[in-house]
Amino acid sequence: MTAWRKAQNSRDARIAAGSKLAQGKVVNARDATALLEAVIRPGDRVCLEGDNQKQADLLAGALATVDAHHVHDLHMVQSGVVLPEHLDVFERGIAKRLDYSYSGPQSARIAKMLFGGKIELGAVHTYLELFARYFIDLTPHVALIAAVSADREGNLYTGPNTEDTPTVVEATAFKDGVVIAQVNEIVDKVPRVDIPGDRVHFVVRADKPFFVEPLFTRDPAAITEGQILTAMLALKGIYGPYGIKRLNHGIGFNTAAIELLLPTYGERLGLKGKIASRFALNPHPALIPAIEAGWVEQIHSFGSEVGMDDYIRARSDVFFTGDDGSLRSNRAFCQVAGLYACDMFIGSTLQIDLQGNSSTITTARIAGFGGAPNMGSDARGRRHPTEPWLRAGQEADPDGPATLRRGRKLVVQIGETFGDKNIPLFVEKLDALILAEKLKLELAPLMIYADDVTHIVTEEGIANLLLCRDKDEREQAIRGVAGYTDVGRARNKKMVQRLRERGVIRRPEDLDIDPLDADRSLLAARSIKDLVRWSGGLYAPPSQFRNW
Amino acid sequence: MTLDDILTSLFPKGHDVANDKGVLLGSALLQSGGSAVVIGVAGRSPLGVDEAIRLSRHVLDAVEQGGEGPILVLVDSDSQRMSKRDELLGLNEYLAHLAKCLIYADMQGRPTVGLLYGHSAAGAFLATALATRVLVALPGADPAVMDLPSMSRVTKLSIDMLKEKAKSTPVFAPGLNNLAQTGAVFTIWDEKTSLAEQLQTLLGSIQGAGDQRDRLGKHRNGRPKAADIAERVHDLALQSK
Amino acid sequence: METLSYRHKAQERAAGSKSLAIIGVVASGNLEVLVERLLPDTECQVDINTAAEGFGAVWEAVVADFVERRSPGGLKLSINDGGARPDTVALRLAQAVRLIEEDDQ
Amino acid sequence: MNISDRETATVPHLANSKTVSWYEASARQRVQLLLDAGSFHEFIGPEQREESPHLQVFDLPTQFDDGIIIGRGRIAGAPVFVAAQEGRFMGGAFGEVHGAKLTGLLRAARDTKSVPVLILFDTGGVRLQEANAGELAIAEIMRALIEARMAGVKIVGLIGGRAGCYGGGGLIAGCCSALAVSEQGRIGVSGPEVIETNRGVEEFNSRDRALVWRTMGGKHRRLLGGAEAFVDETIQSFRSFALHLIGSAPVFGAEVLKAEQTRLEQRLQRFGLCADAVDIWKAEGVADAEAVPVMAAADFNDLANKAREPRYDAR
Repeated sequence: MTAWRKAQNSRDARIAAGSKLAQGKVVNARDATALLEAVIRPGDRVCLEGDNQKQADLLAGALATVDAHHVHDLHMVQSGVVLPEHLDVFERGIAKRLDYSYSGPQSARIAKMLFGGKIELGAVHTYLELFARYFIDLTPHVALIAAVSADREGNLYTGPNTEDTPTVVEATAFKDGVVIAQVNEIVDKVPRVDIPGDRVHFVVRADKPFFVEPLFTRDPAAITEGQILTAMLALKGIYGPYGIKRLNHGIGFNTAAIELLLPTYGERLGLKGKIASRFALNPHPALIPAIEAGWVEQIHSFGSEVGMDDYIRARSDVFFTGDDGSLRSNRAFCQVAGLYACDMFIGSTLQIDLQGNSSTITTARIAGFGGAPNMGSDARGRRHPTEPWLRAGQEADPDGPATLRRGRKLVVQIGETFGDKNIPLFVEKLDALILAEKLKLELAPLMIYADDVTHIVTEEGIANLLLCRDKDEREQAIRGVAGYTDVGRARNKKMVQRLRERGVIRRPEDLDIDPLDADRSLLAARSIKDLVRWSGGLYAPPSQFRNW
Repeated sequence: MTLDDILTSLFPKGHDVANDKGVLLGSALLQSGGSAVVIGVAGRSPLGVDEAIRLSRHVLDAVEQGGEGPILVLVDSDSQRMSKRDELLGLNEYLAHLAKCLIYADMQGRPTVGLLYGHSAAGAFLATALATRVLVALPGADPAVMDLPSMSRVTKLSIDMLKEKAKSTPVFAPGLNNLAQTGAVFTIWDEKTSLAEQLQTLLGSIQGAGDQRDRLGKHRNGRPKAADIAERVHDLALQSK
Repeated sequence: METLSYRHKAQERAAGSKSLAIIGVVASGNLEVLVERLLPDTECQVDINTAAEGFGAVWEAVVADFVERRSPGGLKLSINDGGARPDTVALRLAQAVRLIEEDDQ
Repeated sequence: MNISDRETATVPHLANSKTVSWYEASARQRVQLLLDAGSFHEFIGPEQREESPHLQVFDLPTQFDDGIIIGRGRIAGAPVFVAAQEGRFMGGAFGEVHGAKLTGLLRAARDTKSVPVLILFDTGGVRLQEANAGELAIAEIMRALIEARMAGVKIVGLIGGRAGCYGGGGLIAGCCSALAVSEQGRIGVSGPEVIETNRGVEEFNSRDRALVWRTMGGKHRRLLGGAEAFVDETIQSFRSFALHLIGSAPVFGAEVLKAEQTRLEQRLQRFGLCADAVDIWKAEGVADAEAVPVMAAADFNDLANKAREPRYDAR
């Protein structure tokens, strides 16, 4: 006879054990470790939030200090491995296995621990992929989440950084898991209910607000002439001709330069209203001038950005906001939006190989993918037509019957041929492959697969890979924009010239762009202070970005 | 030599120089007759706003009272005081003001003599010893514009490597001889003979000519280019219209 | 430090009448280019003093492309380099020629 | 040869003194746009290749002008000497040649007894790799500067570059007849990183840029009396204040020094116990002291002009 309701009984027992430390649902911060020891069982799958931006830092600290005799062999399932505590739990033997998406600041340590065998790696996922698995085979037993405030019933207000929380709670609470939230304050009534209280079992009041990193702030003062040139090429050679209105931008300086050129160079090209009006994008401060100049109609966001709260509140025409006026972000929905409802992804990477595979992984750093692979891939389930999508599809398959032909999302890799410290962007063999060999991985951790990439933009020009008809053409198109890197200098000059004649490669002069016009005076804002001015004083940049 | 030894040897006829937590203020009778005003920094103390303002007050009062006696600046200091408070209050103005007072006094016929008898560095050095007409040193002095560990941090060269390089050029390395070679230190006194006599000789030799340190640095092969460049610019500027 | 020097035949004399110009600063990843009109009209010389050693082949390629694209006849270009990327070098060379080609005031 | 007006921005129609930011401009652009068009004449320009003889010891690249541009030009028709430091080359630091060029210029100004000098500071202080020569150069500059002022020459410092004005540069600035500073301009002796390295992050967190700027930045220096003029960041603004200060700065002498002594003593009495710049501004009677950092230039100048500091005759 099968015993049913096992999971429910187990959850009830965990909650009963935890309740001894609680008044109603509220637990003191100093009892957080004891609470986790009472609720978590050896071998549990635990989601420790762990997002791209916001961090349940108090609960992370509490988990890292539990007694490893009682709590061990945990399987961590979280999108972001960001805080040192996220790896301390492996160091201390509390956790054993890891499935994750992104590990920005911990990328070097995670690489070291993988090589040292301290972590049993499931997989490095894309965000949507990990979220999907929360509902199939990686459902958490316990979720440790972060919110701004809670009432005594456990209703949560997440503030602008809602991010992963609804997804994590959905998967945990409705599958007999326990949800524990850390909050900055307990209030009588939350400003808006982001998570209903019946899905939250314990609330821990933290002594200080949860940590959020300003990941999406790019100081315009650091944008170089080379980045401006690539931005000019992208606007004139891709945004304009395809008429890209719905898109996602990566977080690098090249895309920040594009954002800052919209009200100046973009205006001069007569592109206002024709491009860049609807975004799946975090509230990038660099986009403020374009928003103020009337370019942007709508933005849906994965998370928020430090210092943008008042600006977003005042520009609710553009952003998604709650009744309380603050941003409502949602990583899962925004990733879906970026995958299905955008016609272009444009972003930078660290390495591109001869076929166009790209990766941000080096042998010393395993940064994970975050959202780029979802944005930067063709959605095979897409069925609605748009002009850029159809045109890209036609370029890829000019002879196919129009009504049966799939469109293509534009996936654009933008960057300068040499990066920081003169490290070449183009390589014969990706570090990701070397890493896969060393760690005996079944899959090399690629960010964007070659067959999804449609264009590569460097200061030397644009390579349109949709127009390449075979492997050789593709390789030479890539070499043809690879500048003075080893890959670039090994080009077949004649073939590159033929590709240029066919428009597969387009140089600045082919687009009537003089590289000497790529000047910082083209930027709508040249400093963080300029962004503050554009925002009418509504943008309040964090201290590390100020020089006043 | 201790500070007391130095003062005794410099002023055998007597002095009232007091050391208040590293700030030296007072006057002294000269062996040759007449008197000298004395200021200084002792005990390797840092020079901050509170100290600098007392030193400049003493110099200004001396100028106000008139007379022709020299002003002695005795230095065994740290660098400027590195603190939030000193910077907040405008330390650069206090140090510049002290230097201005010393240079002004000298130009008003009160020859300024620096005596470096210990350490000094950076801004403190500029505002005191290097703001005098003529700087002399005692053999044990160990000035360091920049210390080797900091230099090692910035240049990413090992201290051993820096020491090796210092052998071929005096231009960056700490130490009295290196600094003397660049022309900053006019002469190094003999501590075994009377400092009073050496001071008297020095005062007798001071002439009204301008800043000679760059010439001295060229002569001693410590600064190969400074004097000529300054002179060329000077001449070009005066010829230009 | 490494010093490199390249001399090329140029198709045409660089335009303009200025005798010299300078662009850029020596900093990490940046360089300065001093351009002087000192050579016969069909000659061009580029002298380089660089902090990044072992990139001779790249410099050679950058300079050759530069001479082909800009035809800087009569010019001597002197470079102090703080380890700039090749694209920055190419940009500064082009900027230097544009400056010396401007009309003299 | 007129080399400095050869470096224009690469988009000529955009490069004029009203639009180009002082902070962003190179030293050559600053000189070119600060002075009357075409009036600048450089002494020992880059084509002379008078580079530092000491950097090769450290395997470091040199710059043809050793990071400072020296010359003569006109501002509103009147002759001026100009020195401009390039803050991006070795942090604008003083080396042997760099310093000697300024020394020579100041000695010449002294001998003219009249031609004013504009010093465009952009420096972290002494150049480490030639520390002894750099330190001594600064001492010589201070001496030459005071001699020139004694001879009746006005010397105006302009501060608003990336490197700020630190170390010995801060002392030289303190010797000038008058200073104009922009919001980005910082004046000090010990830089933020130096204080943090020596005294710990609790004493001074160099990465807290708001703290750095309210302790050493242009607005604080103006409110404290460490600079006469606060200018917005365009070169045009620096130009008009430079002209104004050449006219208004005091002639140097005993009275000035006594007044400065009093001014600095009173500052210690009034603000010596303040823990933060905001406390000083409050003590000065600034109504909304917290809002000073975000205040626009014009509003800030209204406020600063009402405050008691500085006294123009006291430097």
